[in-house]
Amino acid sequence: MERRISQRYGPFFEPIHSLEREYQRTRPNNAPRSLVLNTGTVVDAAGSGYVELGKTKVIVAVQGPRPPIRIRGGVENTMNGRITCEVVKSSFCYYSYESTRMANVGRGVSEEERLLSTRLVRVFEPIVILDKYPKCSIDLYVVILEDDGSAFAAMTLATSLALADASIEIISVVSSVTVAISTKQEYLVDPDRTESECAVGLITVSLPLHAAQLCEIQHTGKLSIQVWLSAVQLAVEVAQTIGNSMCQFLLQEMEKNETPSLCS
Amino acid sequence: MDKDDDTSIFVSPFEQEAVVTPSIVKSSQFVAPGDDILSQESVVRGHGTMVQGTRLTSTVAGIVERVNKLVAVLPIRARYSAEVGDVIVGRIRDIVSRRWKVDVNSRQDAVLLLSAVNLPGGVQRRRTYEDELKMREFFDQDDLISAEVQELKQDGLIMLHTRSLKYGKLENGIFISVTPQLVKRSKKHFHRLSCGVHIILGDNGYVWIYVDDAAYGEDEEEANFSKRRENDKSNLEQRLSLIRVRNSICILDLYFLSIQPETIMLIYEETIRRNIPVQHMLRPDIINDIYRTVKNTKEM
Amino acid sequence: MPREELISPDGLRTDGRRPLEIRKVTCRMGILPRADGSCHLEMGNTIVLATVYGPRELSSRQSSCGIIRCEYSMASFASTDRRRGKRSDRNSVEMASSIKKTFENVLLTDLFPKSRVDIFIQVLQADGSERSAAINAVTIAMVNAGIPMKDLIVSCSAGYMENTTVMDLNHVEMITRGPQLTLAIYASTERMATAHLESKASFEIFENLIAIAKKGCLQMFDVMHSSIERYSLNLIASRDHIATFGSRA
Amino acid sequence: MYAVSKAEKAYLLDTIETGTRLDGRQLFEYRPISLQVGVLPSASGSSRLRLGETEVLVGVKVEVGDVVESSNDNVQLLFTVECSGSASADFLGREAESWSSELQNALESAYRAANVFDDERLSLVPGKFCWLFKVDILVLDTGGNMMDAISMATRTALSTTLVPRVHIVQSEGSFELEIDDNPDACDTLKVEKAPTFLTFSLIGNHFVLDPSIQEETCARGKLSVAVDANGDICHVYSFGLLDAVELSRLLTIIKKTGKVLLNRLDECVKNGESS
Amino acid sequence: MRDEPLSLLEKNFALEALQAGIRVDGRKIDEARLVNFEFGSQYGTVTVRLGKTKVFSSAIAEVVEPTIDRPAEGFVTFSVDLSPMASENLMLEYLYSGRTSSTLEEAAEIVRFLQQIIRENQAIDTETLCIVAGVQVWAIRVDIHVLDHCGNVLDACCMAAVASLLHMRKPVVTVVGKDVFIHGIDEREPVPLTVHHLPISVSFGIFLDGDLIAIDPSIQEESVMEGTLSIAVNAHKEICAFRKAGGASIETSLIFKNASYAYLRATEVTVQLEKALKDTYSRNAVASVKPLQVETTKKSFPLNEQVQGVTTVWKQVAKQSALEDKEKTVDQPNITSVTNAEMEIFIDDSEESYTKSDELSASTDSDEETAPAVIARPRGGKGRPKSKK
Repeated sequence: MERRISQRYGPFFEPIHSLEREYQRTRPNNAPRSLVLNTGTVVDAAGSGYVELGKTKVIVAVQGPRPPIRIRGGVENTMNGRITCEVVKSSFCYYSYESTRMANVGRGVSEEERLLSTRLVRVFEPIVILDKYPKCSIDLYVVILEDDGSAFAAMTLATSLALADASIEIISVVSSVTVAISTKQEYLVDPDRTESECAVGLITVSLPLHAAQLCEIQHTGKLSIQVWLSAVQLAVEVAQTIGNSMCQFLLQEMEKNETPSLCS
Repeated sequence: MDKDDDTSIFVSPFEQEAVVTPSIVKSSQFVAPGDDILSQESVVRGHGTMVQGTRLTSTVAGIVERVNKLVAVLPIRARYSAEVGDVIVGRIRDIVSRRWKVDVNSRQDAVLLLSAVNLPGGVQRRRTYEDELKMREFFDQDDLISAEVQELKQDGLIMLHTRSLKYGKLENGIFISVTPQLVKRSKKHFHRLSCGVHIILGDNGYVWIYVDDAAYGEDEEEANFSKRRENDKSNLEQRLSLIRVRNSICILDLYFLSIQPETIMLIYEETIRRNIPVQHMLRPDIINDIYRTVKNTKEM
Repeated sequence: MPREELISPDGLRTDGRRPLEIRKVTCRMGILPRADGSCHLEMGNTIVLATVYGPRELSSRQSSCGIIRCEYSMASFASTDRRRGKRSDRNSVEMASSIKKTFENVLLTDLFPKSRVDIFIQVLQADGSERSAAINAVTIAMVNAGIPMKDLIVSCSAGYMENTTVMDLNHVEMITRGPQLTLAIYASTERMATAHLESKASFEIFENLIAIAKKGCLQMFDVMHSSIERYSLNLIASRDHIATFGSRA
Repeated sequence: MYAVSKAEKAYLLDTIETGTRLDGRQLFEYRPISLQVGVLPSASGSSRLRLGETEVLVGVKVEVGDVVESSNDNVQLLFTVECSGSASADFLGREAESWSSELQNALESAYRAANVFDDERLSLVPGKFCWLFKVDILVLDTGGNMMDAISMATRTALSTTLVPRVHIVQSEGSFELEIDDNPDACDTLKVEKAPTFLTFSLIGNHFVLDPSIQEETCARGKLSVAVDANGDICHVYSFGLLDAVELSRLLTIIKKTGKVLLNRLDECVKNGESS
Repeated sequence: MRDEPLSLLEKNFALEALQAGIRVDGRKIDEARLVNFEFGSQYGTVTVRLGKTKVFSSAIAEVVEPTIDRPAEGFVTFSVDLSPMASENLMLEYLYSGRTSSTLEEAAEIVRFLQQIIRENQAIDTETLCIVAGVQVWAIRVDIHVLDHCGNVLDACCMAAVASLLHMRKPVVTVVGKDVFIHGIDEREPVPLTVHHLPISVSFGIFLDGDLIAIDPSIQEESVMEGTLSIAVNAHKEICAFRKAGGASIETSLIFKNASYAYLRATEVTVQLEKALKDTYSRNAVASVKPLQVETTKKSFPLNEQVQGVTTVWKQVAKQSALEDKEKTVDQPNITSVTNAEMEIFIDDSEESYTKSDELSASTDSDEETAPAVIARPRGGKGRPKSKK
């Protein structure tokens, strides 16, 4: 478990100057990258979702509800349904210098992957109506094909799609977005990898679309409360837009699927 | 910042070991495991003793108790060891075929058979298969119950029963666990304290502090909830005194003081007298103060 | 490599003790309220925390007598060179298994069938004689948990260096690789429960080591017994005191 | 696993509705904290902290290390969170692992963001040697709200850590470090910037500060925020459905409470040292 | 190997027999089982039989970096494989009693004991294992496999480890400047390790609540005994290790009696070990005249040695094919006793179709001078001898 976190301790958020100089954001600060949504990517799964946020690409497959494959020892109240999650980062999703260090093939579940899966389960536990699936397990399998920043947001979106695709009862579609605060105190919506690394603060917010509530917030970096709150505010607004387009997409998909049955 | 915030965080250095001046324990003999128990010949050896060659030795740390020829050593702190007729508070740990396994703070889980509970509609009714399926509805996993020890099996297995109206599922209260040796076995386990709070002092060291449900009548559960919510204001007083009882028991347990209705009320009243708000009762400095006062009360 | 002398001309050791003197032993019992028994034992600068849970339900397995499990681990900050004494490393496993076997025989396991007792030992600071400290701490934790046992097990180490036999070794004395023995005995019968000899010793030295370690054990016993007694009498006094008051009121 | 019956949970929820908790605390109140520093003579800095029933022990070791990769840091921090056997008895293997890595990660992230040791005095040879602070956290008892207990204990342990003076000898382009052997020639670390965590559990519709293990079991969400003495946010993690409006209200409370908490801790350490 | 876990009746019988002063297998209380050392054809391999208990051990030398604390010392490491293969029923018993980890524990204890008696007692001179201080040292790895678990595995393992170390040879090494040459077996006869003394472990079973102590318990007795007492003694009458891990308590006075028993037994075993070793050498001397004896070896495997047999045969075949290529060009002084380390170099060389003369001429390559110091890696086959210009 011991890990040198401090490889870039301290100035982790210190601007990587060369990168910053070369880098030029090509779209408005408050616009997310181009979003590609798809469902049914994985045929064998009960439901699946695919999301592209710029270069970040994530596939999520849902299996279940089904009886839990393994119940770890001990007495456990299994009356309620439960969500399990497995996140895998593809070995080629690491960029540049990191790739050599982190993508050692044949490793077990890395700490990062484990944390991501814990987070994803926590986002969806209040969203999925687990009472409806007693003694069942809903298993999420996530593959991050490419990580160019905002991977967790993409994961959340893809999981929403997959759950909807699997017709699992949820209280609402969950939308998610990452906002970075740059050294110039700009709010950069949906930052890519370079922007994330140069940021002084990085906030990921997930929220259910049809309730005025938040599912999950993760923030790293040092900010004053005011700045932080307005960043969250912005994230919520953008997430709602993204969520709406996701809903539209789902409706379209549904119509598409229904047409043949109507014809026949 | 205002004053309230100031007191809301209490940081203190670690308390040194609570120094209690040991009053001399008279007419009793302290033994640790392996120590000889001085005795005349022809004694009957009881719990906590063993014969090693020609010596009679203790197996636990405690005071030698002699009743006629019976010599026993009762451990000062240990897990609960059951006796028939004990009233206990237990937590359902598991449900297996036709029986509940109940955690009673003992060396193994106690067993409550489906045939040992009162079922709705007729005391002497046969236990059907439907009853077996409905076991979770009577007592679900993690539920707290009060029960009585019916029988001890050869290997120490504890059999419980709840065949009386006073036993059964516990609701509307707080649970707290204390050292079982602090609860003296007595005839009465269900107490109504003078402050209006009810407690069940389980012989196994599990204590249930509650308000009597009779006040609400036997309404539907949901109606009960909404009614409770309406009564929130008047309720708060009651809740606070419940919590004060809980914290009093905590203090007693912490200082290894005997837990009886009288002693609970002693602490309870002392904190009221000193105007200690209920949330500060567990602060180390205040506990210490209360303890000193209580101790001095006796010596006066 | 020349070492500084371990025994001064006056016959004093590096920490100022005489050869046949144990370090200052202090122990506190019942410090973790959620455990059945716990003991925080300091032998000089060696600090060990032993926790005992049980006897408690043994899930699913049948056994005619109780089962004991033991886990030994060293905190990463325990020694001067920061090393992680994982619970699974070989030395810890060996230590745990040896302690488990020591207590399997002294606990009256047939009194708690189908139950188990869990022992957890955490070395917080290692300054020699960790094995002894662990055994002593577990004994006290067992007493604290009220688990019936035949006798108190007390342990002490002894070593031979510079023509002197000394007891209760500290870290400096331990790394000399001289003959050293960790002995655990039953306090009242003085029978040997556990013994480990490290490095070779002639028969005479060995005999001597055993005798000295035994003396050390008995010194240790005095300290342990009196702290158990003090602790217990405190509790009894406390309990009975207010009980009489209660009944009078 | 900590067990709570339905009836207990219902009573807990109702009581929290009335603004009180089952141990008598108000919603935004900490349990009493007991603190002890310098508990481990062999460590450079150490502390033991008890928060209600939660108890942790922290040892800090100071070393000089090589700089890994290109970085200009004076200090590298290494955190490990370990659960002692006695505390982990109730945990199941893998869960305990992910649980401790989560704590570790949050702590790392907060300290990194707060840039705690941006101190000239700690400078060695930039790009070549740096200080290595190894912070080992041992959880002795788990009684809820591990995060806050760990962050408080870490901060106090660091605040009592002694860093030896080092003389840098430069010869032929290579550096040699001479560490002052004199035990008095040590500097204490400055930890004003070190953050502390404040954790809330979301029970029913209310947030409660410093949840006990029972409250954690009944909670449907959590909010954990790291703040420094200025009230700046260094790390946030929350899950469970919560109202956005509630968030800003909580943040003001966090700012205020955080400041008091940090003051109290510092005072206690100071008093402990002087006595 | 016994077929069934012991019944209560059998256990009681064993106990009663002990009480009466005899043991189930007919021995007396203070009578140990017969020991038999059988050295393998390779250096460092030995099979030890203690009654029916059978243990196979092999020692291998590797070149590694030394530790920072002791730059001028090599080291000896041990591994003990106590797989269920040794005794299926043992495993079953473990499963029934829910002590699956016991196997691990037992192996850990044996390894710890071995470390203690051999490493910490300096039975092997670790300083002579140094090649270049701070850079390269020999690491001797002793792998012990318990083939048949019929009681008192600890003693058998210790004897096997000691015998292995005594039998093994390490290749000769010459250091010229910064270059390290590891000489193949064809060049220089490998040398034995410097063994200071031979610690022999003798274990006793404790019965009847510590009142009866019997030497060398069999598996049947192990299931009824209440603890063990292991004493490692060498011929100089020094106690190298003493271990009593829990179990029934015993009178301290008994220990000295047992220590003298242990000493008697240890001298006996030492004599036997030395004799066995001598026999092997004389046999090997004969063997070297008739280099190929694969067929006979194959035949001589008894059935119950199958597991060991397969691997040995395989090695023999590999060696044979290697030898056949070499035979004509290389004068092989001692074919049947090549260490594992040497073996691989040997095979490698043949694969690369080197001959000795090739090698010598090839080593005058032009880039030899600029090449970095040869890093000796005998197992990788890269450590083939090179000579300087």
